[in-house]
Amino acid sequence: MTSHRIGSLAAETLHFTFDGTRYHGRPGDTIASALLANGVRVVGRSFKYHRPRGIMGYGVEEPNALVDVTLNGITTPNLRATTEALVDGMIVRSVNASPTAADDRKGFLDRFAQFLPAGFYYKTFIWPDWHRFEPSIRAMAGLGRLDPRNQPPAQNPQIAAHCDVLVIGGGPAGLHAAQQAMGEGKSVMLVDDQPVIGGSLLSRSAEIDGKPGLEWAATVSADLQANGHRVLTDTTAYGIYDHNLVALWQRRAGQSDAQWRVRAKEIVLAAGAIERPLIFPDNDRPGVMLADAALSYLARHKVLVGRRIVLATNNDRAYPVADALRRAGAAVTIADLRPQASDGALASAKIEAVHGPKGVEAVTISGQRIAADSLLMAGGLTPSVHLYCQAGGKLTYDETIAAFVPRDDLPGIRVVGAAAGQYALTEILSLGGEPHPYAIAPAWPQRDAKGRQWVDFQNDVTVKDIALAERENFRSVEHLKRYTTLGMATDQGKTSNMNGLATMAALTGQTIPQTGTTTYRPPFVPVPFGVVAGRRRGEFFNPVRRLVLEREHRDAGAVFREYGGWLRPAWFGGANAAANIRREAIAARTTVGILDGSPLGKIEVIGADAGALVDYNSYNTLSNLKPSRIRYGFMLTESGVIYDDGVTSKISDEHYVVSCSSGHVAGVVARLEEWRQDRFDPARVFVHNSTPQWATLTASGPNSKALVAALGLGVDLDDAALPHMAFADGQFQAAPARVSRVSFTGDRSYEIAVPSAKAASLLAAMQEAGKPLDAVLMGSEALLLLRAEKGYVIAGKDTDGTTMPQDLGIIGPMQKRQNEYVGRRSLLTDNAQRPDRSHFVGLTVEGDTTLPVGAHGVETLNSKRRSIGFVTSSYDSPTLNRPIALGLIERGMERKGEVIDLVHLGQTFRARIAEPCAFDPEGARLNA
Amino acid sequence: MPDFLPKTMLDRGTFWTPVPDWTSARLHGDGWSARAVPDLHRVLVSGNLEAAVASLAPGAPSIGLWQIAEREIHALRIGRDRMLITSVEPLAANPGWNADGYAVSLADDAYRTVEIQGPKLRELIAEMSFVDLEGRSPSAATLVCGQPALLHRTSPDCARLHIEAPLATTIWHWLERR
Amino acid sequence: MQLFSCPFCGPRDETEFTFGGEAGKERPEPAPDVSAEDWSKYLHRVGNPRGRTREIWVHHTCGEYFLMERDTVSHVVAGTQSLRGGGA
Amino acid sequence: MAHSRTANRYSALSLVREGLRGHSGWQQAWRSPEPKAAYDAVIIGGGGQGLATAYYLAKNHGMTKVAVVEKGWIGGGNTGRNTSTIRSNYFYPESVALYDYSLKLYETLGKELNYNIMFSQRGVVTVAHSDAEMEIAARIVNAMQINDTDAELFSRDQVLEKAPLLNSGDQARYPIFGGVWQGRAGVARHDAVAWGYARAADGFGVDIIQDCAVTGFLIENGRCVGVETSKGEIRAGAVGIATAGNSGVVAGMAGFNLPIKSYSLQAMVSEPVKPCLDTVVLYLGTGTYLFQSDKGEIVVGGGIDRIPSYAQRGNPPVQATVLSGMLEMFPSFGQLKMLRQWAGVVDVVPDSSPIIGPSPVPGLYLNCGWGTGGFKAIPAGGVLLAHLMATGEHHDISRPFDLDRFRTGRLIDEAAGSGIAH
Repeated sequence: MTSHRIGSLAAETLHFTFDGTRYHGRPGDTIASALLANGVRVVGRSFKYHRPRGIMGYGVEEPNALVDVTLNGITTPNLRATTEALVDGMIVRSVNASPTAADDRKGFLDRFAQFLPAGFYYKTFIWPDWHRFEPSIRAMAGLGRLDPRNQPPAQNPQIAAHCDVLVIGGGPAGLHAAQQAMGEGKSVMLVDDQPVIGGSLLSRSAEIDGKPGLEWAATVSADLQANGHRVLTDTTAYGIYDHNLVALWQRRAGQSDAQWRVRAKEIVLAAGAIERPLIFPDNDRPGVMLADAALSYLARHKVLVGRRIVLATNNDRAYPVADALRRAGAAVTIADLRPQASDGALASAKIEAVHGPKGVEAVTISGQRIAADSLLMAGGLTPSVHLYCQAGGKLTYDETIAAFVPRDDLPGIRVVGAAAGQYALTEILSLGGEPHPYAIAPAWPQRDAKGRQWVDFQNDVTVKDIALAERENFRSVEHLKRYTTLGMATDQGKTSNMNGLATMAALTGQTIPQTGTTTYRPPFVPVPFGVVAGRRRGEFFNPVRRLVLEREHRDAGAVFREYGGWLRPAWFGGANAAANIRREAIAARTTVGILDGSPLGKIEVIGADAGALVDYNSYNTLSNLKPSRIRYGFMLTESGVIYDDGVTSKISDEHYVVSCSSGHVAGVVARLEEWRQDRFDPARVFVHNSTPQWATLTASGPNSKALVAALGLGVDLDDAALPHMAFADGQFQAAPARVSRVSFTGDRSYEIAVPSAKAASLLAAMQEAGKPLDAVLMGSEALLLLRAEKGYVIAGKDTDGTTMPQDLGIIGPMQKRQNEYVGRRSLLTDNAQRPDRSHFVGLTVEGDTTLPVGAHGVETLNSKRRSIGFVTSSYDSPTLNRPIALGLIERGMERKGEVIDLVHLGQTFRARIAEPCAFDPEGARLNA
Repeated sequence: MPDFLPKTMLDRGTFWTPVPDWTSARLHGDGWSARAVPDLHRVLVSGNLEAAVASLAPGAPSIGLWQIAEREIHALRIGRDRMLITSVEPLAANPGWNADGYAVSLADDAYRTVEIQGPKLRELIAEMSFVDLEGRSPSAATLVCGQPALLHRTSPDCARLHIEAPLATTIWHWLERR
Repeated sequence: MQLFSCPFCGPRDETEFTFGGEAGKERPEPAPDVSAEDWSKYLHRVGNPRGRTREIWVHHTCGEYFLMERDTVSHVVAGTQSLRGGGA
Repeated sequence: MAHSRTANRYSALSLVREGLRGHSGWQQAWRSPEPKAAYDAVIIGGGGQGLATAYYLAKNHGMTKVAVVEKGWIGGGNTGRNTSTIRSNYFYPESVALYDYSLKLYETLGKELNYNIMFSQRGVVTVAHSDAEMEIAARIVNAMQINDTDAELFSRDQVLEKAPLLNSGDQARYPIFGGVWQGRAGVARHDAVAWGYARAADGFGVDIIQDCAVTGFLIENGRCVGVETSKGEIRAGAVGIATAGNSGVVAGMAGFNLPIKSYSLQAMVSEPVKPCLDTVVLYLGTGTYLFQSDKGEIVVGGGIDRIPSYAQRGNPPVQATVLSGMLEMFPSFGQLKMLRQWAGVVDVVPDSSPIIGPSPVPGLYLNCGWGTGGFKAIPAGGVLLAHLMATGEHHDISRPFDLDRFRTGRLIDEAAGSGIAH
């Protein structure tokens, strides 16, 4: 064993397996720290070459240690071992390896690496066909394995927060900023992605305000919370969006993860920095690790990553790491790449080879082979500028620290600490005094680099791949990234981007700033889809509107469907749809059907200019109606297309009720409101959506008058007093009740609107009154059928997004109206006047075959078929005892009587073009 | 009807949780409780709001977002020229156009009112709406669980949501499953 | 998520708003006197500026249509104004 | 092919040969020349459409004195940002003629360009959730069959056979009733399409000029005779605009407006997983569509953001909508994480169909207005713009897509006809 836990093993109380072998860990471990504590070296395989890989980092930067974890029988793929807390009973499996990471069957692929350079797949698999190769390539690709049984419930809350200052990062810089803001009386929110506040203080010792660093951090955190400020640990700020909205991913013990959406007046980015790997041959061997990571495993988990360690560095930050490792009992050789090295370190060290395919055994440094079990890399720090760049910040290259740092603060965003390139506590805390030495000497790969040197570990991008990209002119950083896949792995290039840029710069002879940087896009770390999606799932995803009578309908045996955004009874009486719909339709023709029509829009237009507004919004003039009268009409779009149809009731010159189809209520209100504010005097006309206030129950059929009469609404139902297309106001149980004679079935009908609270009583009264009249409850499907028998159009079903009123044969207003209305000019365009427009017609089939909806009329010209329209509605009419259909057919109105061919999924039908109205064309039944 | 129609999915009533019995709807969460407020009277008024308040609800205060309404009759402000007058007593309102320049519609049943109270009220609301409660917006209208609603308080720890009646079930179920 | 300031309600999240079109369009009428070209321009042609733009928006929770000046690249909102005068 | 220079031929053999000598023999995929003073044709925009236009000018019309002027890096606009779906499941014959022609060209494009564009014809299924939507699906399938492209009306079982992980239970917000299937549809590697065309065009001698922004037009006697760029004036016999997302801005430089509004369209990918989804799936109910890339990532897209914008970034509300839609479709994808998220700027036209044809300025031609669907039309768009630029006349396929349709009102609005937005 190489890496191991220091001291007593008594605390190793958690059990887990990795690739089938049992191990132990302790509370506070991550999967990675536990694997290291058990001396596990190979934890996975690289994406392309299946190279054995070990743990390289400590946190989100980790490229190698991805695992599938099974807990309680449910597997989650692609978890990062370095950030996933160890839980008792975990079954951990390496990804991209079979049967185990240590003995992966596909390990042989590495021997073919020379034939699989960057972008090799663009150059081959062209013949005979990509499709031949794709399945096996797909099977090779992918990391972890999806578990079909793992279906996380939609329980992730999305939480809004507002504060004065949001501090991202709980290290010394972030804590300092939070402390200051609190002192200024501002409300503060501090977030950190680790389980414990402290940042670098968790692994590097320091003294602040006379206290040990960690104690100071705990005190500041406690102070913040005691003063009512929020401190969130295990919380990652993953994205900054427009207007400085910050999205956080919070991992909550025992609860679902949460998304926070934070709006702060000021954002302080104190996200720290990530150590860079060094580039040398075989730098991807298991046992090659970042120096900072080794220090963190030691300080936070008492795990020493090796006994004989080589520490390669190009800066001074590595020296305290070496000291700490030595104190813990390791033999450490410092290989300093710089010409000047401190006592005991090798100077001008050149790492020439790393030996040991499944774990470091020795390192050749400047020609000398040194036995070692670990090789640590300290290549300098890369500030975590992701969020700053997401917010549009521009970077500048700082030669002295060999890193890109934020150029300027952004409005409302300040970057502090290591994220801003300030690495010394003195600098961070504005303490004055000498900063700790850093003295980095960049060690970028050179043009003549030999051997395979990894830049992107997960995606297997080497210096040679970058050289190939350069040779082939994929020199722009974005081309480099896309061609080689550099930085596109699940670690999003946290350890590779800077080295990749520097390599390209060296190859092209440009400077690093000239080479440029790639775009930083959210999220900073991969975030569970469920956290981004939130709870708006299932019933909360596009929720339907509910009828006030839903409970009553359920009790009456309704089968529900969604119509126009409402949950409505489709029919009553259970599963046999066809029979029940037929039964209801027959009753509505022979006795009386009762329908809940509440979703139908009731939009009040009120005010001195009410008539002008409803006229402007309508194809038909409405203001010349007499009070208590109703008119049917269309609303058009400005493009002249039928938007909706419906009836408008005139109560007085200052008061109209516009009805519209249930799915169009919001749209019609918006249209009226827009024109009211934009075209009319907004003090003289108002629009109220009163749809939810009223419940509307319709009685339709020959017995409807008798039924309504029995309700005793106080309305004179005599046809002279209340003719078709008129309404009268009465009362039901001391509440207002409006009785309107409109019909969507073609039979005598009465719509009774009462306040919703009275709906249940009204329904009960109607059912009671209906008993002797053989009344039935009727759902939407029967209504749709009945209106089709009458050839009544349903906007959006029997019309499409091109249908204009003249296509329904309604040309009066277009020819006669003198004033402006919405869509008027569009009725005069070339297109509107085209002779070959599709018209709304009936289609009569010969025989008893019902036409399929969606079947197209066809015409064959020079043996080429052409669609001449399609069937929009089709039923087996119980009233007529034959099939009926409606459709939009080219020049249909001029071709009435003509027989056309229709096709549906290869079948051919024949039908005669007819009037849309198949039943009672004289309309006698409206008053029957 | 196509023969491959899945019979189990025919009735969408099985997918949608039935509407609650609003007369007795009550919920108890961790640090909060909710109930439906029955028997409130409401009228929707647009136009000359001053004249309307003077006539329909003399002295009723205009209540904006998250604002505390102390009286039992108040004018919940929706927009520049629109408000919902809410009262425990019936309101004597004539629907239609008033010569003083305002429009009136009956709205007793157009909304359902859900009252939520308790020490964890704010935490709960923060999951229901992204709006800045302290923003002193003069309009009580905002989005709650993605649906339009009027949001105000009657005391520091007691909020009321007035939701268009057909959408209230969604918000109630949201609370039920939190 | 953008934050727009309704001239009446104050700052609210973008989800409460709907884009209504470019500001400053005049509807050509009466219809019989309007050329096909002019009608097409009114219906379809838009400035679509990259940068500062003036637009009509509606705050649908309160129903207000208003004017907004903003930048289509940076998304910075310069200001909003009620169609009836009076700023945010 | 009349290559002006000797290019590497890509094949398994050449890959092995180069592998044995350290890949030192690969040539530039395309050169980076300085612009010449004049060309026969200049195309603004080095995306798929622009590069394809250059290629077809050379291949179909023998024009090789051609330059493509790109303000950034080629393929960096919507070509490199889209979700790479290729299909021709359209309703109107005009649309099918365009998109099916494109699909046919895609079917042989890898071989033609000697570049593996990884066109994977794994099929697209558009899922319907009610009887009413099944009727619309039938309307579309019948239209497609009449217009001679492949389409099937799928039953619920057929849909589930193609995508077994779909939410098939009673507790699905959007139950599966069936759908529209187009088996020839699929996905391709978007970058490869741009690079393949670039390499082939360069092989004909076309100059691809990157980092060269067009700042204005040279207009003489009312005719466009070239462009002003950050690298100087370039004169041209014909100028083509293929700058999706920026078409309105470029048109503005030439002094006219287009019926185009720019919006962001976002997309997201998951971390890679082993194969679990073999087709492209779109739900009418959620508006979310997705597929699994060859690398194993789930690639997800949905509707456009609702705010006109040139900012190439997404916003959380639409993300939440698209992803909650995805989880409604595939509840098990809730175990995956969002790895990357980005946005492109798309040209949105009133009828959501492209604008191809002469501009109001003689000598200047348009290829724009592709909305969210330009990638699938790259080969056809290239052929059509090349035809216009070389002959000054419409190709039969492009004629209905002329700008003039907004004056006549004869729009090609797929959503209007089929009830489904494309």
